[in-house]
Amino acid sequence: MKATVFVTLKPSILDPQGKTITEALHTLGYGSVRDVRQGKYFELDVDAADAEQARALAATVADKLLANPVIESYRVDVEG
Amino acid sequence: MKATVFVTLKPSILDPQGKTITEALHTLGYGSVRDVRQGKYFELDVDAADAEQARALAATVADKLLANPVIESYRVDVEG
Amino acid sequence: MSTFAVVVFPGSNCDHDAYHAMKHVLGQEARFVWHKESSLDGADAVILPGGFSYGDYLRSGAIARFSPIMGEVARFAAAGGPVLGICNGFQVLLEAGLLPGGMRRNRRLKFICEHVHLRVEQTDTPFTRLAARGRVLRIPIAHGEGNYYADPETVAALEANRQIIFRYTAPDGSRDEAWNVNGSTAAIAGLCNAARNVVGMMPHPERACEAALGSEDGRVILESAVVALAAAAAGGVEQRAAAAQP
Amino acid sequence: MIDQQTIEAHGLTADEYQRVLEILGREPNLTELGIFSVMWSEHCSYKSSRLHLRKLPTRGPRVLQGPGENAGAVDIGDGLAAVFKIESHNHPSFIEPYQGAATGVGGIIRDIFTMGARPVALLDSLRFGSLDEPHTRRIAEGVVAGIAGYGNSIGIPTVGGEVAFDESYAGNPLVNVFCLGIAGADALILGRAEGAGNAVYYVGAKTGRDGIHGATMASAEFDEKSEEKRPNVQVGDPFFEKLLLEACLEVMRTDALVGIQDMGAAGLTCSTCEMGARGGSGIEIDVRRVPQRESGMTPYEIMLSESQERMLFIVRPGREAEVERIFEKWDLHAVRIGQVTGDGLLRVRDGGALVAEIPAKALADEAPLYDRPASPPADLPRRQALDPGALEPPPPAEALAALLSSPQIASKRWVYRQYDHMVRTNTVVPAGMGAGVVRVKGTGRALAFAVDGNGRYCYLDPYRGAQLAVAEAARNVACAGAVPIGATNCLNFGNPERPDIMWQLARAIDGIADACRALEIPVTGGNVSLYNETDGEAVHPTPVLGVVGVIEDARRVLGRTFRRAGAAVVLLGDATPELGGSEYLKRVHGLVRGQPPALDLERERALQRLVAGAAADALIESAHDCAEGGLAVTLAECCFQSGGIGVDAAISEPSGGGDRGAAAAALFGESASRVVVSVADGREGDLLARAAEAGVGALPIGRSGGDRYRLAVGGTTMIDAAVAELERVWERGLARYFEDEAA
Ligand SMILES: Nc1ncnc2c1ncn2[C@@H]1O[C@H](COP(=O)(O)OP(=O)(O)O)[C@@H](O)[C@H]1O
Ligand SMILES: [Mg+2]
Repeated sequence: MKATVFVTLKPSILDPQGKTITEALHTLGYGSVRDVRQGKYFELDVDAADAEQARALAATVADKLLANPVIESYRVDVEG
Repeated sequence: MKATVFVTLKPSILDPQGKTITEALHTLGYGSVRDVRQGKYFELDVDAADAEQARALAATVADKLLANPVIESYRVDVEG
Repeated sequence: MSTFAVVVFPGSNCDHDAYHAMKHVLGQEARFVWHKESSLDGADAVILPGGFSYGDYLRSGAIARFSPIMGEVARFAAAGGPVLGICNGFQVLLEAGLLPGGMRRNRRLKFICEHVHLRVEQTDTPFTRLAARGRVLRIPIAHGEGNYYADPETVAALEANRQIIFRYTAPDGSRDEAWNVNGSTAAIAGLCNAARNVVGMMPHPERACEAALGSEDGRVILESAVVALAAAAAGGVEQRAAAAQP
Repeated sequence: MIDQQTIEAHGLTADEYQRVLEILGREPNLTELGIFSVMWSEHCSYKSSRLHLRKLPTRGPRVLQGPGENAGAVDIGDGLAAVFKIESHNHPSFIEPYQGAATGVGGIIRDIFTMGARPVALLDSLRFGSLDEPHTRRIAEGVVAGIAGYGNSIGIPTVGGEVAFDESYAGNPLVNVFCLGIAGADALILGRAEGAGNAVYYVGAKTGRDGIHGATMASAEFDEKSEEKRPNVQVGDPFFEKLLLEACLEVMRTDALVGIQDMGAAGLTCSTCEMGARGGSGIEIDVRRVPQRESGMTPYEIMLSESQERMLFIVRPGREAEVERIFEKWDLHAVRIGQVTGDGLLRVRDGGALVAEIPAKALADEAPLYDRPASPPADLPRRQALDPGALEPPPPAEALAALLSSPQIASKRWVYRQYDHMVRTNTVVPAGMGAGVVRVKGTGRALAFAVDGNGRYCYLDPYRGAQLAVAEAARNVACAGAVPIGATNCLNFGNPERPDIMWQLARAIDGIADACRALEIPVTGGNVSLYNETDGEAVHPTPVLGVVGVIEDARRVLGRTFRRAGAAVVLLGDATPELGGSEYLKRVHGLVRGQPPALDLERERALQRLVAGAAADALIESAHDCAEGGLAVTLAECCFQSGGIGVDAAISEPSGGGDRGAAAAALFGESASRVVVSVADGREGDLLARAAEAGVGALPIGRSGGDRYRLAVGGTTMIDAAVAELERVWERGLARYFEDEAA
């Protein structure tokens, strides 16, 4: 089963990556892109009986390893 | 309007980050996570008349900057 | 004496090192060229130095390729002028499409700074003509994203055209995956374009030009360029492209 | 209105609040209260340590700038100054190891270039809990990656450092970073606001709500509630700081600046008020003009934000356009946010409204000062009691293997391999081979520097432990061939409101003061980090000393490893049989007990001069100080990374007679003031003569060569092992916690 974990910096935290990309896009003439924030995501291929179990596993793994709750928040999506 | 660009290494390319995370999870006892692939995503806040325009802009920007077509592929999502 | 243009992106940090090696160690003319400029001002060779051109949070070299100077670098390269991309400079050349392939993060994800062993695979480029084929050079690397990737067809083409210039090897020059420090495809540490005048490499020859720094093996790379340019100058400026041919 | 609860929430005591009322002659508003609270936090005001810090010797013929500015500076000849300082980022690194450590690097680098110096090297001093704990491994990985991430990107080499492990740091790691820069001796720039009417500029990253109350957080111990304070962690942007660095150095070359100050802890508050106070002037700013990253920020938030990568500077009249142009070149926008005034007030406006008005000097200089009660910990006698005769020592070869595989002693390659230690092409001693040494291009000189500290020694005796830290840092520098000329320090302690902790702090400062005076090394600055505790458990008292030395002829630089086979090996200095506080006791017997090694500062000084002089005259080819693990480990380290050169050495019967405890002390005891050198061909006689003249013990103990490590005591071979085998154990000792063999 596939679960996806999306991790982003919390809204109030500085995102240097997004900031640099935004500035680069403005320099390149894409002023209509007002702002960019960058995140990461993880596609997990998990052994799970059902979607609920897959979701729970993904959330545990996100808490443990994939996200740092101090500066990041995450969201889990389960497909199928 | 918000458009999201998802970028991953092409499936045929070994993903060192995903591999390292998979190994770490196995060490931590999460053997039921069979495989992990890591990608990044970009939330763009764009000035666009409609979803189509937003999508087109996001795709252009992805082609130009956000993804490297030699090793990565991308997908665009427009919300609202 | 030849003039080497060292391109300075805002986050370049080996620009001074390249300048120092060319000017103070090899006694050549060296000049910084700010990335916002649009002329190389008659330089004979171009060095894209190491560093983190734009912070490289997105991908190394991804933003730098749009700098105004890069159009000029591409024109210079197309005209056969020698261009050397070192570390981040190599990444910029890949992103700019002046060399094939792309970079991933190091196999173990960690940044690695240490001396490695490189085998010289080809000598008919302006940056290797003084080196003996098969010679093993001890030169430092310092990167987090140096895991070179090219698809199998590209690698086959690189092999066929003899474009793989340096490989990571054991100290005795033998190929061994354990010595492929960052996991690069085919242990590629450096390569050239089809015309052979544009060379990109992850290791830092400018850090290995003085005994006081622990190795002088990098000199042969930079001295090759000096000799290639001198030969070209002797043969007439128009034949600069011929500098690549031994 | 300001109620009791609000005052407490700001960490101000009733007495302190009373003083606020006196200074203002009225009640503060919330913004003013916030300003007082951060300025008077332990972190910014040094209220518990200031009284004691005055004892440090800060003057010397080479001192160009002592404590009080952003960093200290010493004259290194050729019209140049070495500008250096050390800073802690302990609390943030526990909460978010990567970013906490990264922003710590960013902060200390700003301190250095603010002085007009180009930063040329970093060192790190790290303390973690036991690596057997997965959580500690994660912290260590994050911290090292964070230092690498910031330092590598900005392009300043991390050329050395130290790392140690002890359970006392499990809930409170220490992350201290030292930075050194080079400036023209007459071009140092100071952080002061002068000249009424001069423009006050803000440049750098936009202000967000980061780290609000970060400074007060760094001044309160951890408990479960700290979880809630977490969003205060900041994210560093090394690329942006690189722009700031280059732009500032370019502006400073123009002499258009009156003063400059970085916004570190307590952000805009601290920088405005300190610049005003130092310059004896007033300063007025409008927070509305401060570039903001988030919407709806209040003046309180703007004044207290600790967003990274920001600077405040004062421009000479008429030079504004020139300065703005240079920043534009680097894609930075300098914004005028106020002006210098003549009335001595820090005045903050929000557009038209006046939101704070405080006498700058009183705020900065009249912060509370505490002479806190101090008394030794009740269990000190128990800690210091040790009966070595009662120990059952294992075979020496086994003990050596245990020590070499201890992460404390093992190779630190796993750490420094992640640091770009070569960028700028000045690093003339490879990482991991001793002190950090960088050459100074354009001169024949090199600078050597080291950071050292031993929390275990200080736990057993803070006075002597601190002295030993000074001695070891200076000795490491001398072993590179340098003459020590200046020091900085970072004092990492627990809660100073506890008398036993306060006693440790006071004793440690006394120790540093006495040692620096005796060794003639002035202290030019430093940092104090208190409240390093978790749930009432303090870390070992850990003063970390950074010492800087000059090598007149860079070609005479020494590393610690043997350079050839057949060199005479000489042990300089004298050993007393002692095991107190040693890594051997901890590792082999699980004990942290006894008295730390005795230290005679006069002998230490003579030894250091002898080593530096012998290096300068090329009498010796390598030098390595005997520290953790004693002579046995030191000799092994002389063989490691040498390409497999072995050693055959013998020392005489230890004075304690034949008992096995005495043999262990001879092999693994950590007697201070000892250095193992390998001697240049044919110069042994010269070296011994010089040592005799200097009154330093010098004992020829053997020769380098072969591929085995042999060490005999009193005619009995204690250890005979293949160097390659020992080196493998030593190489894996730390790395094994993080990566499998294949990596
Ligand atoms: N955290 C670190 N960062 C960088 N280099 C380190 C670190 N820890 C240790 N090293 C390097 O490893 C070597 C050995 O360190 P250490 O055992 O503390 O040396 P010494 O006993 O000479 O003080 C030194 O060259 C030191 O600079
Ligand atoms: Mg040490």
